[in-house]
Amino acid sequence: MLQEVAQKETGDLVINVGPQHPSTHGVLHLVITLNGETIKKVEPHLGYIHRSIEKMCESLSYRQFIYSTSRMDYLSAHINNHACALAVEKGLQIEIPERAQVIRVLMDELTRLASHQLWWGALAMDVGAITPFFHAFREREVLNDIMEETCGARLTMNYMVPGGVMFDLHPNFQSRVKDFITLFKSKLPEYDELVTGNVIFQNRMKQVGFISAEDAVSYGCTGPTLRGSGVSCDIRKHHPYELYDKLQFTEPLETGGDCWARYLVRMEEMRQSLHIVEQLIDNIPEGEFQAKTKAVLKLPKGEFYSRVETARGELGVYIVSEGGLTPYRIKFRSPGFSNLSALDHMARGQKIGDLVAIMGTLDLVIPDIDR
Amino acid sequence: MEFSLSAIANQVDTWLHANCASWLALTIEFVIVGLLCIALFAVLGLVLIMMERKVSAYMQLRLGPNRVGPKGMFQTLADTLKLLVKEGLTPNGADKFLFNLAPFIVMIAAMLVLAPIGFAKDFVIWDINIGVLYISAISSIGVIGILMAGWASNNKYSLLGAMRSGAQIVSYELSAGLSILTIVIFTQDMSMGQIVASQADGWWIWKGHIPVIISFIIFLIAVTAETNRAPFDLAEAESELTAGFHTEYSGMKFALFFLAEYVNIFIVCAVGATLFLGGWMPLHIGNWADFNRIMDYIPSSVWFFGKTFFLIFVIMWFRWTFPRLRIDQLLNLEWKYLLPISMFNLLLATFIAIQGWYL
Amino acid sequence: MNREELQSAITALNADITFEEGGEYLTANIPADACRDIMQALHNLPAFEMDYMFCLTCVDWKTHLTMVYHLESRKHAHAVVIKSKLDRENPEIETLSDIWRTAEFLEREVYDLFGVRFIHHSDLRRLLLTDDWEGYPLRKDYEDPINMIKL
Amino acid sequence: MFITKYLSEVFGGLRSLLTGMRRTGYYFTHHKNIITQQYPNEKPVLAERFRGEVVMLHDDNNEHACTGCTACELACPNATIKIVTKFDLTPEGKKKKAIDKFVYHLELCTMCNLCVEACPTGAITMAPNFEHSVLNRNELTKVLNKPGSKIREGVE
Repeated sequence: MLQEVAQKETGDLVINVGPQHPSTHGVLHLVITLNGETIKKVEPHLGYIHRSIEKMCESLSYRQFIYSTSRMDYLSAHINNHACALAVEKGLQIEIPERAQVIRVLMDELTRLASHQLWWGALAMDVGAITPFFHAFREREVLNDIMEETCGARLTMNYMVPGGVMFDLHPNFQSRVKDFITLFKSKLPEYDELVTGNVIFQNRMKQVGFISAEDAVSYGCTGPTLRGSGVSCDIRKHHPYELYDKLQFTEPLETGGDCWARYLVRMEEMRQSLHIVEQLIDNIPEGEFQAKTKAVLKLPKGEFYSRVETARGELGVYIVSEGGLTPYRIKFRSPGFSNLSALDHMARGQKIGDLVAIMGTLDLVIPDIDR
Repeated sequence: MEFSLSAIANQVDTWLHANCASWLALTIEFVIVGLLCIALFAVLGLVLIMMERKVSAYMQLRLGPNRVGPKGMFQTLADTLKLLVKEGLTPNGADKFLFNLAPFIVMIAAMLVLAPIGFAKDFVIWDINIGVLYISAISSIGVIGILMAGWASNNKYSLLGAMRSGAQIVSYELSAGLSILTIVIFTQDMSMGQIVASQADGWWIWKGHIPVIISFIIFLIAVTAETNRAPFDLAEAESELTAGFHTEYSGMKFALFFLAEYVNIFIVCAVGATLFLGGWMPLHIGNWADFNRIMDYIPSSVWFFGKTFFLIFVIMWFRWTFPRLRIDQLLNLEWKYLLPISMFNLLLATFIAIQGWYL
Repeated sequence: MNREELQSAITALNADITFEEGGEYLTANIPADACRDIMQALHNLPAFEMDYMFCLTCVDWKTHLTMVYHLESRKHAHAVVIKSKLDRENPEIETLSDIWRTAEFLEREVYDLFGVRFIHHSDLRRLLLTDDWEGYPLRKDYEDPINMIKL
Repeated sequence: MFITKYLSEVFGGLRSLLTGMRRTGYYFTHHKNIITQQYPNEKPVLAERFRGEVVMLHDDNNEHACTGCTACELACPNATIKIVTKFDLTPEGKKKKAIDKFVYHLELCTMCNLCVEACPTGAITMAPNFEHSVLNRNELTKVLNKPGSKIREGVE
């Protein structure tokens, strides 16, 4: 009661942003305390889309549980599945064929591209420009078609299985990806014309949502959020999996720590992903696409941790096995969860419009946070 | 015999005066004008919303509405019908009187500004001799309706949207007024009819040198802000405040707000066309007598609506290209850029006018 | 530091630390009451500089709970897993949210789903579930006849 | 200098805005870039691998390859498939296990393809169909084996 009176006296305005709000990209609920237009505090309330995937996985076998992880970060479904497959493979100690590795890396990078395209459109829409969203989806649609042709689904593919991938590549895959590369290279300058160069957009991004390198590391931010603060943290570089140590790509780093830096990092990541795809698309080795595995997978007793770089940051899959058919405990360290925890720090003292921009550049995917 | 709205108006006027007492004729004329205004509003709403949808669709690589009627032409009609039969909710904690009054205030303010605008040659409701002043005075009444709506909704989003709108319109009124003043300096008259008449030998945008071009750009920016259109749609800001001041409105009351937005766009663009692009004056080029005669054959109302719709298209083009500004940037733009530039521009215009460097 | 060096350096912090064989990362079991001191040392001492906590979770072993912390140093590029046994009936451990800010949310999640109470946590509330939720869903004996569908 | 910086800011900003407007203006006038698919009139072309629903393959003689081994039922993470078996009499008079009903709950299915992968005889497959909406939810529970169908000779 006293607190309420105190709040009334200070003139705080408390607003619920979400769970149904156009810019929270899902069912995120933020309670923001305002002083006029200035944000004093942001308090996320999570769980509106919590499905307890971790608990569900405890009753699913090692082949079955992978499909459910596509539903966490649905924009990088391939990469989520990849992380799970890697953890299971670590437990089984199997080597996967080179062709499967190449396919996995290709799919990962295409997914990253698709995810960043959606992010770009959604960010522009958050700051008020609606047209870029459609332009982003035009290219994303091409990628989705490629995915559909090879994996059989557009969003939740469940294509990576322990030991490799589920099917071989579609015969058209190579030519269509090459077409996509030419197309996307011609469209990227349009992205810059429409959004990057725009003076209003730059002003909305610059000096907004600053987070220093120390704070970002302390908050456990990963991916473009941390790279925007100038800390190198790409799992593909630091703990390479599959073929990433043999590939040529650079990790974009910006030192600004603000939304603009995060924006530039993601734009550069798109180019780098394109570069990786270009390196691999002509060099897909012949061979098996799946290693021979037993019909029923059993992991030895122990703990297995795999880390991959999703479009949003580091995804960790922690499997505790008791030697049974199902995982004893599984924990997904999702990138969005940690990135969200820094939201309050970034948004304090900024305007309401900035909160939207910050959420946009954090690229929050709510199912990834709630799991 | 060319098509002329003023001829029709004169015929009606003579007929009425011949057949009725003069007071009755005046009353009937009032009623006719009122009905025409409302009809214009309804038609404008349908046309402009359709236009906005098509413009946005083509810019966004879409087709836009294409199912209801030929090429989707009746889509807005169907939407209006839907809004008409929809339940108009009033939130529990709302101030009922103000809540219901607000959309009408916005609407009436938009309607009043129509008075001094010349739609065609000699076709104007009331060519008041301080027309420019009247327009800038009345057009700022609309914000009261918005503030009322935001406050009466008893919703924090609405309140924030309304406060933003208030700050915005108060600021941008300044530079809109100053850019209009440039034209007033050149014409030395505040009546809209006189301003149009002064452009018989060339529109101000052609013969007004640099100051008019600058003030035209400033005018476009300022009126975009005044009508709460993107990139200055902070009062609505659907990604921040869901729908701003009309979050709680539904049904017909929402439709009134929606309609008022488009009517306001029409009005400011009509004012812009009158001041800078010569109103209903046809395009004349120097002494190309043949060309000028052809241009004269086009009815003056077509010229007026053509210019107005061109400006409306430009404002829609803004909306579907640009991101939204933040509230402090919005005020910065006004106070740090537009206002100093338009003040300097005013000085320049005065200097040019004194020197008589225009035609 | 490589694994052996890390192991000996951590042993020097507290005598009660035991290490697990195998595993991808060096895994140390520490007593719960010394957790905070050890973690502080791991974070602050220049030899470790574990500035990045990349995972914090809990495992229900039916007889006890185990807190699992995954720590990494960005500078030295070494990682360690710290485990700490907790009493299942009355699980309590000192919070680490002031050392690693990310722990604030992760600890709230563990509190929510396992019921571990973090002492001195600034804002220990349910994170994912509603405030009046009963029970801790990720514990092995949790039953929910409505929301859990048994296959 | 302050004035030049101020003016270059203004003109740079205006130019960046005009570049954006040129791009949208280009698309406004070039209608061949329009990507709208008018769905019910224009059906999308689905890839042959598209996973829309599980179907059981029947040949012209109304025979399928399902032995009722329940491998798919076990592989399914969501209990989407229920196989009801019966005992047929073979011509020699022996009892032989066969499927009575292959019940498929489309409403539970996540199209993960694990059942198809698990099937040892290739009896089921994923079909590219996405128009699943029905008015009654019960219609989503389907029996995949056609009435009167039986197992193909030689499939064990």
